[in-house]
Amino acid sequence: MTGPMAAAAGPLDPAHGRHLLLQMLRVRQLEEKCVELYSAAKIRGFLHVYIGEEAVAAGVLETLTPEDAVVATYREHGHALLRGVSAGSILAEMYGFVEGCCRGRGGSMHLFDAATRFYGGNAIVAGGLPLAVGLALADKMAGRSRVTVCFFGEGAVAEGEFHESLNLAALWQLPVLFCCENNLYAMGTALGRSESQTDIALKAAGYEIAAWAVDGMDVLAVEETARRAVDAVRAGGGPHFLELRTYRFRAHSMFDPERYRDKAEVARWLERDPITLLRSAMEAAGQLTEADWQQLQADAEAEVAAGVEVAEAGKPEPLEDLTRFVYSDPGAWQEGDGS
Amino acid sequence: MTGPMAAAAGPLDPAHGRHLLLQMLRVRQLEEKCVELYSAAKIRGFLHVYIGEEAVAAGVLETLTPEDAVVATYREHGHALLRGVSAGSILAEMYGFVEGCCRGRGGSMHLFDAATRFYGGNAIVAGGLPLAVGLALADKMAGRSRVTVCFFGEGAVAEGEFHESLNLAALWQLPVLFCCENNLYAMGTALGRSESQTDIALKAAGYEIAAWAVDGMDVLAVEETARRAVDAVRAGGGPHFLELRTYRFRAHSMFDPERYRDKAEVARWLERDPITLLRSAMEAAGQLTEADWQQLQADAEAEVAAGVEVAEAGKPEPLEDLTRFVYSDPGAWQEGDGS
Amino acid sequence: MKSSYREALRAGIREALQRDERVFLMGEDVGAYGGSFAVSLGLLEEFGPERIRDTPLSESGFVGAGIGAALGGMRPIVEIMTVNFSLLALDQIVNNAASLLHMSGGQFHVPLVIRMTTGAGRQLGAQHSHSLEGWYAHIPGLRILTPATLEDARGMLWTALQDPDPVLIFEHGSLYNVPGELAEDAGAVDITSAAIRRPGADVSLITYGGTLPLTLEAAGQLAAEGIDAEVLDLRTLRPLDDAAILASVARTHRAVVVDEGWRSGSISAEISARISEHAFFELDAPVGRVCSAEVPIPYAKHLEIAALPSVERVVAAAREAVGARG
Amino acid sequence: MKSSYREALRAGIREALQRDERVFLMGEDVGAYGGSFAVSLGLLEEFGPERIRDTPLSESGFVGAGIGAALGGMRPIVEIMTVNFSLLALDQIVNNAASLLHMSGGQFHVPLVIRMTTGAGRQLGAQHSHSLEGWYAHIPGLRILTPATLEDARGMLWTALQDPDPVLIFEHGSLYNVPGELAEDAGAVDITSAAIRRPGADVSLITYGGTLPLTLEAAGQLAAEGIDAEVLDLRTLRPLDDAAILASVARTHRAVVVDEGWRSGSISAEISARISEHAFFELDAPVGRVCSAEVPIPYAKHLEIAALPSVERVVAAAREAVGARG
Ligand SMILES: Cc1ncc(C[n+]2csc(CCOP(=O)(O)OP(=O)(O)O)c2C)c(N)n1
Ligand SMILES: Cc1ncc(C[n+]2csc(CCOP(=O)(O)OP(=O)(O)O)c2C)c(N)n1
Ligand SMILES: [Mg+2]
Ligand SMILES: [Mg+2]
Repeated sequence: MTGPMAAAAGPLDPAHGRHLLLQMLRVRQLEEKCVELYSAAKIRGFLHVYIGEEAVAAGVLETLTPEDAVVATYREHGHALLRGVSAGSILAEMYGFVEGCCRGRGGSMHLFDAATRFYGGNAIVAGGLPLAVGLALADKMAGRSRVTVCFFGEGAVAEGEFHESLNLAALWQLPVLFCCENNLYAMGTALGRSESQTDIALKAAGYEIAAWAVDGMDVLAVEETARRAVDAVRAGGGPHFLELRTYRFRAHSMFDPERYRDKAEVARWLERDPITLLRSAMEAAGQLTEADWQQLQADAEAEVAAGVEVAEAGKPEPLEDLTRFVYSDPGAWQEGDGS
Repeated sequence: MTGPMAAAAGPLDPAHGRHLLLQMLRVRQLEEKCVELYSAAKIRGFLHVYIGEEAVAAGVLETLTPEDAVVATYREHGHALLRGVSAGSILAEMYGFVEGCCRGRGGSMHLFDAATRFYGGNAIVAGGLPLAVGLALADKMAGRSRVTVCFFGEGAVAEGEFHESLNLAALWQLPVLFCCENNLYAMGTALGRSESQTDIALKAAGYEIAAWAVDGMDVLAVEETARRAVDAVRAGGGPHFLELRTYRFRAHSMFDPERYRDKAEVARWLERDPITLLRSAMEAAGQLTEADWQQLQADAEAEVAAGVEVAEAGKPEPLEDLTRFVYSDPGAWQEGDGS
Repeated sequence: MKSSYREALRAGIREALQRDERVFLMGEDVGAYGGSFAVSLGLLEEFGPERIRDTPLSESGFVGAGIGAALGGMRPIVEIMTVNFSLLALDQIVNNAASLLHMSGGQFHVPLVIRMTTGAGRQLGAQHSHSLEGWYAHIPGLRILTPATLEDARGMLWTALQDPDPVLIFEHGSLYNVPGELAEDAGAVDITSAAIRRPGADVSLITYGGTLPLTLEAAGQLAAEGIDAEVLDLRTLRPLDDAAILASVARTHRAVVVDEGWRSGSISAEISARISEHAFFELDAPVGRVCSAEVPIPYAKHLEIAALPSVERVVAAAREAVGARG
Repeated sequence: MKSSYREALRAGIREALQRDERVFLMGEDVGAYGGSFAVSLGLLEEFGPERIRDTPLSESGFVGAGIGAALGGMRPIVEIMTVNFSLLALDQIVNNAASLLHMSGGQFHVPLVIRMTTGAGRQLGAQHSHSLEGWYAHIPGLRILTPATLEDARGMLWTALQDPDPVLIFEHGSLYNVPGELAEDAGAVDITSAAIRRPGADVSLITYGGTLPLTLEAAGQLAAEGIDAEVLDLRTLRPLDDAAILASVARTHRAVVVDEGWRSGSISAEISARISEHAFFELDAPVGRVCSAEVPIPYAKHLEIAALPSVERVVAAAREAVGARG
């Protein structure tokens, strides 16, 4: 069960292919812009980009319904965007403005959005896993057939919370899909220097959780496998686990001088850029013209540009509201709320 | 690697058999006395007895040298005694007197003894595992061929610290022997209600740690397997793991009404009393006479009685010393100390 | 009707389970074992294993799952056996439960209740006896409750469950067996204000939780010497009921805080500081503090007793406050 | 010679590694990455992977392993990237490191040093910006150091390593880049006493760590208005140097504590309470406190700035103290 899954068997629907390409491009363009804005000091704090890993979020999130829930990490701009949080609201958040999805209180690492059931954004490695277990527990107890998807890096596997969460989910047969984004490094620590056993999917199998490893650079393979897993979870099959084998093309954060890996390795992975891979495959199959490609890029660019406009027009939260939201505003919350 | 190991192949040396029998009897008698003293209110706090599980400590500790280190739990009277802490010092500790191994500050759950490298005694489930890893790390870094043995219950396997510790030990190939005393219950929680995968040895194997399950009621099997494991660890073979399949005959603590298991199950296990098993085997083989048996019992009783005398004659720590040992006494500790 | 503190807690849990189907109790040995301190005894039989949910030994995991379940629309009551073990879950409590509402700009409420045993007095030694409720009160985003009476043991839970934000309830281990009278119709109580348990004019004895009984006893002894002590039960350590504290001190001009936590950086330090800040020129004596000795709680009975607040120490501190020049 | 605070820390670590072969540094990304805040940059090359030991993301595991290694005769320096993450290791720190000596009746010393980054000011949001050093100072058995100067960054570590008991060193994130002059022969410094960084007669400004620079700046501004402020750098939060605090207050009769922790239950509350207890009748004004707003630190720059102590707030508090009737 732990070898990488092969890509989808059936022929690709070109419209769907273009859609996936666009999804990845949207994330790529948004983050390229984030980096630019960081250099321009519009965005501050820690900024972790997902460039190179877009096929993972694009493939997995494609399989969810709006009722499902998503939990991610501090490297979550892409997940937020593809879950339906607008580029404007994401960027405004990074600008620290009220128009941001968290009114500027969260920043890059702490994006949250109730409308799309996007539960973060969590800057504590592995800190989101227990939350995902709990969200799934709530669904199971309420008899709802919703799925909670939880993204985390392979570095999180060393944290005790990872194990406690997998065990709880398996023991209680909860509807959660664990998605381990194995990009081979946790900051500067290569997987082999953090785990005695580096086969991640095997660890899940140790909890009696069905676990599949998949080529995280192949968005079609990701989507196909995720769909199978999500369907199984939704059908009451208990937790499932995906190891998505991917690579981060950029530094860990804006402060990382990347002393721990060599350029040749990065170069090899760059050849497997998930966007280029799908684009080339579709071009080869005659499913994507140069004009299509230009259009997709233009669409993504336009969306990001519109987002920047929203952010640029944003306003700071009034200082009087500094301590607001430490406790709930009186009346802000109705008996019955919370789901 | 995970099926129970068979008992020792070779014939049993009668003197050694009697020695092991005595070791188990010493623990049994000491604890029977503890229970009695608890009822007499001489001992207070929580008291967890090991009755039924004696073959585990007896078999494993038999294989250590004085230079090795031992880490245990709150159910550790037997481990302390067999490691060489005197019955008097253990009982005086439970009486809360200066003559106790911790001068009365620790009590039943917190026995410690520097002279025998007995590092507790830890009332936080799984709290001792990282300590054992660190002790082993110190030995490895210093180039000493010592072994650290760490005992814990199967309940500890659900704690994140268990996983973090196993991974560290395996990753760094540290000389530690993990001994999981699987008595099937953590307080009132049966293993199947706490772990999605109940094969404990399999979990260790998931960290690339050699793991063997052994019949924890058969002291010879325990000793044989432990010796193999300890030898391998000492020879630089990295961490090893034993799952010792045993049962606690008594309640979890003095407060446990045992609502969670039925009498028939307890009765079945009582038939596998490790002391009776060895005694019968030796009697059948003509290696133990009734007189031998009486003598062993008398020896154990005498030791416990002497211990009670020490405890009864104990003195309370002066009240002025209440806050002593929160920080080290000036001069109590020499540069170079600590190993 | 007759009730113990333990039974009052159980009645509160039972009522919550009956009234709101989103409520469930989760923790180590809450079910088959009957609760480590027998608080939930019988509830498994009544409500079944889904709602009286035994967990593995995974404090961080199941506290975090409680946060997630609260986000998902449930009303979890999470039991942690003993305050010391809650340190294993502190990341979830501080970095998630207490922070999510703010980090999300007001979007994600965490209506979670965590109950745990606190305190010493039963010779359980250093790893089972700490009093960390005052320490938890340092964390913005949490509400900290310390029921000291049967009414509060019975009634605080329901009110806490109505709170959209995380609430921690600390039950002092020495109170479980305390017997008393509880009204048949006892129900939810307010959780925002302190309560005067004994009015008095000469000195304010400010306390909460496990030290309320001994503080009342001290007040009784002081009365015999002609010192009329007021006993204020804080009930909630975060947010503190400043108005009640200051009103009491305005009447008595003298205060002693009685708190089982370690003295340095304790909630009693905070109370002392606030009284100084807001009533400095009304105080006739420095605010006194009776706290635990700064030592991991020892096992030996005489040492443990010596480490903890006692009637004698409260009486002595009150006498000193009253005797101070001013 | 020129040095930054970061370089001073590194020099201290290097010296310890050179002088005592039992010393090693362990933590997440201390090696190949060069340290998350580049403190240990270059040390892997110099001392190798055994002594500059990268760990997996297992805070509880490797802090506990540090305790075990200390018990086993080593002198570990454990680095936790950021104070928020230390909550994952709190069980090991409180239930083991701080308690073992006492529980064992004086047998087991834990000569462990844990270093971590603390504090806000870099727009890292709620899960990377807390200031919990004052909170840790509540725990008996720990020693809490807060180097604020280059000398202390350079010299506290060696002294801490000689301590038979666990020492936590908190490095404020905003100090790493602070440049300055450091003597060529700078070495170990005392870790038991507070230091007067600026003598003064009118009011004592008591602070530590990350807020020392702004407190000194405030003192400068106050001087311009004719208020002569003394600035006391606590250096060690546990045990507090009571004598130095009281001596300063005995001179000035007025005090303001400046502390980046949240106000309620802060170390500043403890200081205020102690001053009241020991110098009540000498105080001419209530002890003032300038702390962080009680809010998980927000990301947005203007909100973060508003949440933290500032020169203006210190100046205002000092003015108020001096202006109070007394
Ligand atoms: C508990 C905790 N420890 C350490 C960190 C610092 N940190 C932030 S990201 C990171 C690496 C995580 O790696 P991984 O889980 O593989 O995710 P990736 O960044 O590769 O996506 C570390 C160590 C943290 N945020 N939380
Ligand atoms: C962290 C923690 N959680 C809960 C407890 C309470 N507790 C004490 S012993 C115990 C059961 C442990 O079971 P196991 O590990 O199987 O050991 P056994 O008692 O069976 O020897 C529990 C839950 C504790 N001491 N520490
Ligand atoms: Mg990674
Ligand atoms: Mg067990």
